[in-house]
Amino acid sequence: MAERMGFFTDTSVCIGCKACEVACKEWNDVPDDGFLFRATSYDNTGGLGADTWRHVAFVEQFTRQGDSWLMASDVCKHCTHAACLDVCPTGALFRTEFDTVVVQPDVCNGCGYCVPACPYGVIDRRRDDGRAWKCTMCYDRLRGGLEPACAKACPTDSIQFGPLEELRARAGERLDTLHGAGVAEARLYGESPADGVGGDGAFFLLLDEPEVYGLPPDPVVTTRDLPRMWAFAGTAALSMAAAVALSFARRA
Amino acid sequence: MAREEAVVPKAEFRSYYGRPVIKAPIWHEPHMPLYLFLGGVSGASSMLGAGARLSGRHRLALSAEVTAALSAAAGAGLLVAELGRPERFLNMLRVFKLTSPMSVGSWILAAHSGMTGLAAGSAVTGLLPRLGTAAFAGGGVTGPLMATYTAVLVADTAVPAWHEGHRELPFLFAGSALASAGAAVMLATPPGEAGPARRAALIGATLETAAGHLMEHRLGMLAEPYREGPAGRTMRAARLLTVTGGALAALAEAAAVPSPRPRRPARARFSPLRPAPRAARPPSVPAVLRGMPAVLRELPAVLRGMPAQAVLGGVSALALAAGAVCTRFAVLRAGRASAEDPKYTVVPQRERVSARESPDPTPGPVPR
Amino acid sequence: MGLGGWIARWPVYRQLTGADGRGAAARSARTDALRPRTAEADHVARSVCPFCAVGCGQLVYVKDGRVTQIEGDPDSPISRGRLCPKGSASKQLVTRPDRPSTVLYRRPHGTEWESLDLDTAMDMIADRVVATRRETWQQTFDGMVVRRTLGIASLGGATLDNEENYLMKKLYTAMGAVQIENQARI
Amino acid sequence: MAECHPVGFQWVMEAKARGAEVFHIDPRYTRTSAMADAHLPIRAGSDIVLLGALIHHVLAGEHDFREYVLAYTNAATIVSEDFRDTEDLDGLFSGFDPATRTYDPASWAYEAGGDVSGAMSEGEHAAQARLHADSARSDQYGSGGATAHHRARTDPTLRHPRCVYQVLKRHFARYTPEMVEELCGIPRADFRRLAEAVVANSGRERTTAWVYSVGWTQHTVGVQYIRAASILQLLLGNVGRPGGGILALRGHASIQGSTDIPTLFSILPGYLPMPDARMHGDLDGYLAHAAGDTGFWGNKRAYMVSLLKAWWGDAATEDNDYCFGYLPSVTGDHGTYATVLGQIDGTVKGYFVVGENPAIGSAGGKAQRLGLAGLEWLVVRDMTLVETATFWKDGPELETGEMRTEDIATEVFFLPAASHVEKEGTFTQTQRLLQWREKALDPTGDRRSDLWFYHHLGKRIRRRLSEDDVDRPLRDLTWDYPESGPHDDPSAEAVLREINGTGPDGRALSGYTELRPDGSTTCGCWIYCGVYADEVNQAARRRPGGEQSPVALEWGWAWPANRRILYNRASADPEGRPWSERKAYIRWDRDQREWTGPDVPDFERDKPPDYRPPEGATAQAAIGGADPFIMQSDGKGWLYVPAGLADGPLPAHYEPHESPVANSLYGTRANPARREYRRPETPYNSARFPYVITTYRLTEHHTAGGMSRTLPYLAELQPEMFCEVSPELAAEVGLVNGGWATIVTSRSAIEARVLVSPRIRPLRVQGRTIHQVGVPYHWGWAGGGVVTGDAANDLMPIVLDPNVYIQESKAATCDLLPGRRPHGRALLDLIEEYRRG
Repeated sequence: MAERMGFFTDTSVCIGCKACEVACKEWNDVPDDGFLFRATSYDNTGGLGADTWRHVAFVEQFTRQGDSWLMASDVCKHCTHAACLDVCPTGALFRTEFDTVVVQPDVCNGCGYCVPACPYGVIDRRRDDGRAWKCTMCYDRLRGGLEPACAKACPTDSIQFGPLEELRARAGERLDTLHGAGVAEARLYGESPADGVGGDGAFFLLLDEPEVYGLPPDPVVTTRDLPRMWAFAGTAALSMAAAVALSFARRA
Repeated sequence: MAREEAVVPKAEFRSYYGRPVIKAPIWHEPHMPLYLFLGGVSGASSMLGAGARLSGRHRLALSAEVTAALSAAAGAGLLVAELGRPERFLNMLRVFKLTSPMSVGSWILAAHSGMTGLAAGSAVTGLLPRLGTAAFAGGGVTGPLMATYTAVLVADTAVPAWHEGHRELPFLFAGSALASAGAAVMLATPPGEAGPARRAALIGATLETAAGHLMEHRLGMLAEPYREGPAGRTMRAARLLTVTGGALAALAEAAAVPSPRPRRPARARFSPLRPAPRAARPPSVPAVLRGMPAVLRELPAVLRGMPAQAVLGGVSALALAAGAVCTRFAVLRAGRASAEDPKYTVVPQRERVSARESPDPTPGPVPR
Repeated sequence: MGLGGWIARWPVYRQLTGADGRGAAARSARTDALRPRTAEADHVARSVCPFCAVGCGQLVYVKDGRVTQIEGDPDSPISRGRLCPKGSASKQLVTRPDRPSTVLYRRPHGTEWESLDLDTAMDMIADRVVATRRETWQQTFDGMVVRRTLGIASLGGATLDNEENYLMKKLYTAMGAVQIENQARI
Repeated sequence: MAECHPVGFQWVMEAKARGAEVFHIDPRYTRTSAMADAHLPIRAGSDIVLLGALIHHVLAGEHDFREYVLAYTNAATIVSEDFRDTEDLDGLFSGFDPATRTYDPASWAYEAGGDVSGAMSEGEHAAQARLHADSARSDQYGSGGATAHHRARTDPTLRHPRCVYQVLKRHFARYTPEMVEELCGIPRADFRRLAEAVVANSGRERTTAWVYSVGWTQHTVGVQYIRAASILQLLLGNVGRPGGGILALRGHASIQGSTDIPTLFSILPGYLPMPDARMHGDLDGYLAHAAGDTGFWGNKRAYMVSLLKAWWGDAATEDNDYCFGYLPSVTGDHGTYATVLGQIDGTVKGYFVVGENPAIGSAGGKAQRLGLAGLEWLVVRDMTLVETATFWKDGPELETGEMRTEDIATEVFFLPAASHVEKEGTFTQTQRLLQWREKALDPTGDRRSDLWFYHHLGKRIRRRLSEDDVDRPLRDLTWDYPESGPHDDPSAEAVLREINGTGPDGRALSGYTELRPDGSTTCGCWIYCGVYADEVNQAARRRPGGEQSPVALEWGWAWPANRRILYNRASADPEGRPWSERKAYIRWDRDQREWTGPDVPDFERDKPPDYRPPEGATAQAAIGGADPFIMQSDGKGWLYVPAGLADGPLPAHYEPHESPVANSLYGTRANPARREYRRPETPYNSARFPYVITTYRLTEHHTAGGMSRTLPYLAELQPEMFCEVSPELAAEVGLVNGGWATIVTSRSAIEARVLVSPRIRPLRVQGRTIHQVGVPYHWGWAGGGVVTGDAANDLMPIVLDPNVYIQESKAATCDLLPGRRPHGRALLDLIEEYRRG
């Protein structure tokens, strides 16, 4: 396997231009996501979904402490322990040689299981198409030695692409720089291999709590509990068997 | 329930314009809940069938097997219809993944529907008896898996009300499966031979009710989706129906004359062409009513003269089946509701983070 | 593919032979064949973004007579390969299916568009220019020689090439039209 | 800048990462503000107060870069005693004629020095200035001539009460932080932070750059906004130095090119003026008034004759004035808004609209459409079916009953255009860099480039000519570009080569210094001369940025002469040494006796710093070795403009034409010289309109939307016309976030979705709250767009800056109503009611 590749999205330099959203769509032929004025700052695509693989969140915070307009480009996290991949029954989702998680559209049968499995609400089924779609980290481009379309387009290098270990180091330095500059609220999100998904292949530098950006504060891959679930289910199954046996037992 | 709600603190949390953090399950109504229901019916029925076969209750076995086969087939049909690309349903067998309850379930369903189909086919036609017997046995094994894997299926998601319910959901589904399978077999079997089905239904109803209560009790704030809104209404209907159905099943069972122990034929051979021996004539409704609490004596006059077991069993079966269907709808709706409100995702996670990061009970981390 | 081949590609079989069901075993043939479509381009044109005036470099990939991708030119010292959302949408600008491709004509007082041959349209426009110019020619104005027409005007966008602006100004000026304006005034 | 030039903004982010402090001054808190160290919300239309206060801060504290100011600006020059400032005349400068509402700039002149031989008589002076002002060409006036001569009297001590420095000091004395607070709505503390940062980041070791866009130009005092910034930057020594400057971020791919090679009524290629029948006459007469005799404009005959030779080739000879008489003459305002009124009045019969959408994109939308309906024929060339092409079919005036399709006599030709990848040619971007685009593929169907269109139209017109004199300019025109390809496309390289020009040997010239006044050279645009040097398309150079210095001289080609920073001689001190090593750029190499550095020196390479022009020298020879501003007749940066502006030698704050605020500074409320058109089609607002409205662009869209509303990928990002209002204003009017608002002016009423945001902050101005309404202008009713909406420009007035005739789109007044607007007759009734009120 090649080196693990990832995204580091440094939202402290995101200017909210949405080039990532468009570049992604142009490369991946993602259809438009509808034309809905949402009156949620400058965000009119709402969130990640089958037809939006990069999504820029806009958070207006005008308080006595100061004014800020947070912008952050969200994307599939390409989890180390990816629930979507774990639960996919067809093998449409698979882990690539770059340690990214990708849907094979020629395999996916649209069972929809990955959709509620994702702790970040990333993957979704496309209505008219019936299959599940999400960011592929431009798998085809990676195979040709190119960087993903979003990272390439990003005017301010808010989206950085590269070997994950390198990105983690760079992110750590950036965090130190910001903390040194008094930006106490800066924090990394998804960079730790110790988190509930084993660390994200696409992680972030945020300037507020993750839920402010629509991200879960402590995501856990659901399949972490799967052995226990099977155990409970097994017990329930045995209980059933016992109940049936009991039902056939001769009455006293 | 009201008491429990009172102890749940009012959730204070931050979110992105109130938008959900996770995606709600896209599975449709009625496809998904009916599949869950039918899977349960089929699984539990095949167990009843196996039990009946082992205990020589051929009529019961026939009903159970046919029920199991039909509901497996119908369930599989619904499952295929639920797919975004139904023509690709065979891709379900492209891989085998223990990490995917749906993959495991697909293999179970494939095996189970194959075996119940074979068993029922053999039972109905009398052809391929050995294969039929093997299939019977196999169905008895896949049955409980069939009935409970669906609980893992829903629990193995990021949907808070499902995932956090992963301990009780298998029991809820198991109970519901037993209740509904018992109910289905009761309906398809002469009352005199349906005793085990009734008993199974009764146990199932009890288990379902108990597991549901337990789950809601344990889930705390996450029980809200099971109690509020459309999911809550459906859940209450499910409870009512199940409890009623269970009670009626108990009544019916109480009214039942023990059937003579069926004689095991020298070679187990079962055919509708050779019906099982008729059970002794059950007591009439007035006879039953004499031993019943006063309230039940008020039963409508139309019931008079009908076999009490048949009426009670029928009503009970319908109630139980409806209850089981409602349970599945309620679970789906509760899951969806819990996914659509970011509160259920954020608050528990935030509490987890707080507990981990500081002894300070106030939510919210100290920025680094 | 024969049965054997089919089985060999069956992921479950590959799982049994040791491949990871969440990785290698699950790959389809299509996936194995994936390459960036830019690698298959017949040629790549070095271009410049048509939106704002930053002048970001673009690479235009063409395959079988169609634009298959437009993205930033990393060699550009101005843009370093980056593009904004508008620049990133350039392919759609060029390839969108509803982009008009034929001449449309509306006759005076007409209520609908009519189609018109390009050649005919060009001749008709030339006729009108010549006629209007003659009709509105001002040799003098207030006694001063002006040699112009105020009957023909032009308003150009600012995505016109320099060469285009040059021919426009040259032709208009030679024909005596002075109300020649563009977006820069706006 | 992050909003409209996101990729350019990467360099601001780079600068920020290196410690640059970024201030954003804008009525709205935008994506730029989000990245800035400070955002200063300002009332639209009050920028001169802010800039004036900064100038005042610099002068009062003597923070100016004195050596630079003394050596490179006209600070020491003494102004005529006839000059009266706004201080003296309550907001007017001397020379104002209330009848014509124009200035006679004679009194603004420098005090005459020893040689005034070339001076005009005063009457001549005033008439000339007026004629220039009358054709949006004040800049042409006085850029040479006696009044701005390099030998005016000076006082290097800067103590003379009439020296420019003292004039400035007096003029800006009332531009105080208190006034900033009162008029701009910027608190004093915020102003102080800005002023201190600007001063601290200027001087020998540091520079400050100002970046602006149409937020500064689309005003009735737009040119003076830029002038104010120029004064500040010259005082601080921030011009001609790396990291300095006043940077115009232009909004379109080649809008710079379209002024360099202008499709503009007032100028010819290379900023040569169009002949004006009222003053020019023949070539000599033209050249006498066209520009200065000293500085590089002194070569104007070479530039002009070479242009005429490029256009009329062998037909242009010395004997026939090089066909100068073939050029049509202007006699006043032929600008786009005057043209539209001419369409309404029936004088303009035919109209070419090429990649433009005035029905949506120009101010006074209704007047635009009435103009279109008044035409005999209309040719629209575009990549999409813009509203300008379809106004007769679906325009809003049909719904109100003001027009009926059957009544509209306009014959409309819509010709689909080739895209930027389907043709080759050059764009000139915002830093004057020409970049050649290769053609990726041929256009399909009837799509053609505009080069094809004009080339073939020209051929067809030339086939229809008579033998008479009227047609002679067209007959003699050089129009023989080689054709190739399936559509017989003319060669864009051949055109570019013609623009570059050729020498007596027929070879491409290397630079404008090779141009000759004797007809031996040709050149289609003198400032572009050199773009085809050595017969090589220099604009097509693509040496990767990573393989050359940051100045990247081998990427494309910048005019003039591939210089990347203009007037970069100023990056060195008068002796030619860098002001500081930290800010070193161009320096005089004593050993090699030449100017050297990472850029092409914007100076004669071998002119030593100690060069002093001899008596009577002309052109560049008249510019001293320590005078960096080589296009100026005196080589100096002008803090004070003795001639060349239509509305005063110094910037003065005037309120926008429509403003809810009185001018606290002067009795004169608005720019007295602003250009108004009092027409029923575009009336002006009364005092009934309480709110300030400002229009702008969004990152996700482009201008009137023809290139973005049509693209689903962009349209989905900003799918509906909206207005931005503060929570306070929303509460006052009863607007709800996500709901609808109706925005009313006396021109029209439009509806927009409401975006309530604290990013639009109500301002305290003159002790009361002033609300501003932000309106992007990307939407229109059709235009082939996947999203549609009302057009913001329908609201805006047609009132122009007197120097350049650009409309005031950035500040007007409006009223707001909750809910959607009425339709049909009811809409007209609503507007009528407001007009009466």
